[in-house]
Amino acid sequence: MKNLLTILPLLAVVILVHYLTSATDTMYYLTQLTMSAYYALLIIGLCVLMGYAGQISLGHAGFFAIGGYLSASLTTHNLIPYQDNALLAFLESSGMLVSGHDLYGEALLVVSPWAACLVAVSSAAVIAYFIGIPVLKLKGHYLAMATLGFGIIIYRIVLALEYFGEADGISEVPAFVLLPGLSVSGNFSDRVQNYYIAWGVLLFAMVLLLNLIDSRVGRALRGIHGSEEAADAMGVNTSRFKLQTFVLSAVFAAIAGVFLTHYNGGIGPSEAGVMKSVRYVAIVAVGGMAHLWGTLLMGVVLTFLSLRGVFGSYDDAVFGIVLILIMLFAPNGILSLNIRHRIKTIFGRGKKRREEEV
Amino acid sequence: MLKIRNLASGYGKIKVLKNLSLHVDAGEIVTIIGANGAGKTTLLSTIAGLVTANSGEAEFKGTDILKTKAAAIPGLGCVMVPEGRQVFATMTVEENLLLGGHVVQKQGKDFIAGLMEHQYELFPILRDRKNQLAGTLSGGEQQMLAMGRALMAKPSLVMMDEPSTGLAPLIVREIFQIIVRLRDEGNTVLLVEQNAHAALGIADRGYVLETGKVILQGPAEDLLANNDVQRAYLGREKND
Amino acid sequence: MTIELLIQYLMAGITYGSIYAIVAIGFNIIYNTTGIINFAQGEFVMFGGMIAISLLQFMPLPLAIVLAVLLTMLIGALIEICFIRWLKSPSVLRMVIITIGISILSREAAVHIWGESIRSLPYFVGNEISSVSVLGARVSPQVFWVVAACALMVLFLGIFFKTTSVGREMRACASNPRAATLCGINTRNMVTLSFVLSAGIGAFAGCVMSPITYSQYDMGTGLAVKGFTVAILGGLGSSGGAVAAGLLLGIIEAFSVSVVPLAFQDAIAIGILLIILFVRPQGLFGSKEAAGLSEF
Amino acid sequence: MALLEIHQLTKRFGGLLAVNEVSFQVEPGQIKAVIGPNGAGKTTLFNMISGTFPASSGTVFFKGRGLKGKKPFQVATLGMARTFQNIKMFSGMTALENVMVGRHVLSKAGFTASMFRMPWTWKEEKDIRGKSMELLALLEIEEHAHTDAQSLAFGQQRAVEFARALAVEPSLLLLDEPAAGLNMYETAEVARLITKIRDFGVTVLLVEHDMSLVMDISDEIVVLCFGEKIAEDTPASIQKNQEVIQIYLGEDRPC
Repeated sequence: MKNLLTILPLLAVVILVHYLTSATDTMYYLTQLTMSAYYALLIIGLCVLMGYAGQISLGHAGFFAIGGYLSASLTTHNLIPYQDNALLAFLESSGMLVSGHDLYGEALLVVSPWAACLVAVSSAAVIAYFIGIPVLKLKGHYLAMATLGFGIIIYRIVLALEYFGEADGISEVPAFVLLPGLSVSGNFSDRVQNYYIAWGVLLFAMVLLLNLIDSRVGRALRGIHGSEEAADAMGVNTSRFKLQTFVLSAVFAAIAGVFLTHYNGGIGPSEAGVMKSVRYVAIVAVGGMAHLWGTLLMGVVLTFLSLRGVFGSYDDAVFGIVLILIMLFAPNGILSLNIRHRIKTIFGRGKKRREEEV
Repeated sequence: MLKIRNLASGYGKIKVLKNLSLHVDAGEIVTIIGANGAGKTTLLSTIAGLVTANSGEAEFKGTDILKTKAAAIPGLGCVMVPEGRQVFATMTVEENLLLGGHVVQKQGKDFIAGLMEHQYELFPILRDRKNQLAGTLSGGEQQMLAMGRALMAKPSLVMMDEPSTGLAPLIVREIFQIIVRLRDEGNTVLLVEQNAHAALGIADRGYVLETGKVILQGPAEDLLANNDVQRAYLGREKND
Repeated sequence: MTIELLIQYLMAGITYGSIYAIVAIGFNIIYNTTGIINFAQGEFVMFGGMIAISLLQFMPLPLAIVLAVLLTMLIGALIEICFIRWLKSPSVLRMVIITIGISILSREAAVHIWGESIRSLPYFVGNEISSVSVLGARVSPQVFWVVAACALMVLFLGIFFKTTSVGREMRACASNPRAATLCGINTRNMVTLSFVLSAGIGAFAGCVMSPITYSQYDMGTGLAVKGFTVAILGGLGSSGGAVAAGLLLGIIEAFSVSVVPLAFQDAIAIGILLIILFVRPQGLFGSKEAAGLSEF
Repeated sequence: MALLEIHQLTKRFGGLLAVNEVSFQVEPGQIKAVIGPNGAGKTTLFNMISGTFPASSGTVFFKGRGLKGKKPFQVATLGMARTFQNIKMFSGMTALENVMVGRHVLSKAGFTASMFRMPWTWKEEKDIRGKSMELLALLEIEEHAHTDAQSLAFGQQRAVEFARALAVEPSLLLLDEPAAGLNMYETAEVARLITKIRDFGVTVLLVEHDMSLVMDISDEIVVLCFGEKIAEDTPASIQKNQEVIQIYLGEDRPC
């Protein structure tokens, strides 16, 4: 309940921004804000992995790409040639496929976005699980390199396979109809609707993670980060918790990939690039690692600025510099510099009150 | 030779030493005894420059060593033999000794060779092990190597951190005999020990450290006879 | 497969393998003295090649290479002094992120200086089509330059670390930095030196490989991953292991071209890396005993 | 039946015999101490019992069950908790939260239940919180419940660590040098807390250097020297044991 309440001011801000843009005739900002929200979704998931479970991942763009690419390819590849296949017939009868016509009026049979989304996200989860078992045994540099290696493999695969459109990526991804009248798409007319969908998803995810952090599981994770040995001695199955967090953050990344791909109507190999993964890690670091609010704020602000092209051709360089400066001068995140304390007292007040009731 | 006044030191937020004062005169063995966590190692590390002091003064032969960089302190003639025999495990015994002579390198090859010869005399076992990797030596041999390495700097003050840790009684006896010999050869020794009885047995003076403060000091015999020392470190009352 | 083709693949493997080995040795030098894996190691290679190509307009090739190596060493020193030297016991995560940041910055600097075009140094001897016959196979003479450079470097480092007092002091810092300080060795300077050395070695590699593999602003990351793979495979810190592992990986890659599409070549190297990390983190050639002796 | 049975436990590190064929038992309700000079193998022994690393040979039985191959978290689940020589607080968490982690094995909310705040977890959370406060009260530090654990004084951290270990509701509590870094007054406090814990129904096995603490509170003492058990007896007899006096207490003056 408490975490629902802390979200409310943010919800108010979201609505306020909508009215401000509409009043000042700058509604085009909503497009980038929508995209930022999806990137922030990935980033807060990574925040729990890095900041709370203490595991770095330089391969999260890989999970984003798994979500985006699977969803995109399943919803665009025409299955008409395989129509006679028994499995396909079963899928069609169970409503997992949709038929229609492409631009040239040819018959089209593709997987429905809902089914594709499920396949994409669960694939990411399964891959994360099997990659995570060996990878999370590693520490420090080894873990960083192994996850980086995973990211590069995914990048190579999407770049090399014709099924994933090679260097061109996949375009013309259809809208994702969540509910009748509510769809994730890049249509101009759906812009406001999509802004609220994206922020709704992000805020919901935020509530879930805030709940998680302040629970038995969250305490165990923070314990692992504080002292793995002591957490182990308290009966915390550290490897299982790390693995579950890894899978959770991969699922967040995949969901972000699915939604953003449908919103953009396509996905390209750059989304799987190493630079993207590094950027996500940078934002988590800037936000203060174990600091969901800081990460959320920085995730939205930095991706928004980057998407608006504020940094021009120095985009990557800006992230590089930000990364270095933060790590050199404020390894606890930018909020640690001055306002973090104040934010803590604001959001910490509710917590104290409740503890006093006990 | 070494004067410490009101020293406070520690790691980050944790203050280990509080307001500690002591002094070591030339030619004596001074021992500092105390339980685990009393701050003995922190004290030596602060003098050696590995830990930065928060406040206080420390003067070695007239130089303010709190303002001196760790790597420059051995050059002044103040060396530390760290706890746990931190030898260069992947390098040979001879290389270890050569590295110990880093600060006197300028004195020329012959000077270094002479010093090496002296260490081999003091610790004959090291001569036999000259070309062996230090990591393959036994605990006692590693302790001797660590001492030999420190002596290669031709120090006037040798600080030793728990040389008896993890060594068999016979070896400890041998090490302590060498410490006495060092003193007899004109060196000054600051010895930190948990093995209170043995340390006080060879020392001229002693300090008892507890939670970062000196709680007792005096000639070694007086401390040995002290009731509190008996109880805390030997586990019994004097009149038991 | 004909014998000529076999040798062709083998020579290609040895060429790339030598390059990977040199990059891996660069990793090892810094890792040995600091315990840091420098994610920007690949950028040293890039800088070496790119600077030499630019300098070539003004001076003959040998001079350009020497100057490029020296300039890259200077860059290495600057990086260490600006970003690493004054940090007090930073966490591994912090170091990883900082070196990644340095790698990004180097790359961005390169793209703004040299653009995205692919360049290369000329062949040291002959040109693209000149070749030497080895058991019937045609092999470019540049291959021998690469192999010789690799051999020379290993030899030079071996002598440097074994016989010189500076080399000994660097090894002491690697073995036990605390004890090294207690011996009066300035460990900070040794760290700077290790960055200078590994930058120089990387730059030299960047020059000799440039005629064959070309140079581009973004070549660093791929090379770094390969180099790291080789460093791990050979056992972190071991030069001999790095050479053996480098040749092994190079040859595997070269022969894999006949089996899988070129695009998956990297995936193979990384696949090997992951398997090694999971099964034998001390590397193929690193022994557990030695790993137990060293303190890092 | 003994609560803990250690049988011929041995640990080799390379060529070094850190612990050599040590056997002893801990009976329910006892405070038993293991003493010995630095490097005698005490902490190694502890780490083998708690599963931190495997024994080279020998066995540990806890409540009649062999602990071979069990990881620390599994050992904790069986009802054996431990503290550490250099207190390992969970940084960035309050004293209360530290203790709440100790309730981990006795609660079960997983990722999904926690994220969605399932109604059944509400009661669990409340119980965890209540029980943890009780333990903080038992160890007389409840007024520091909401303080960042790492900013507490050393002695208070020690008490939080005890509370955290007790939150596991262990039948056996392993204490690794509980008096390390404490002054005489604080050591006496810790001694009092340890007897209080025993009276609370928890068997205690401690490794300690401070003789005054060990002699005052333990029922039985095991003396280790260079990895070998050289004596096992009541404090009074240990103090009179010639071999112990000679080897451990340092009567044997080298010069």
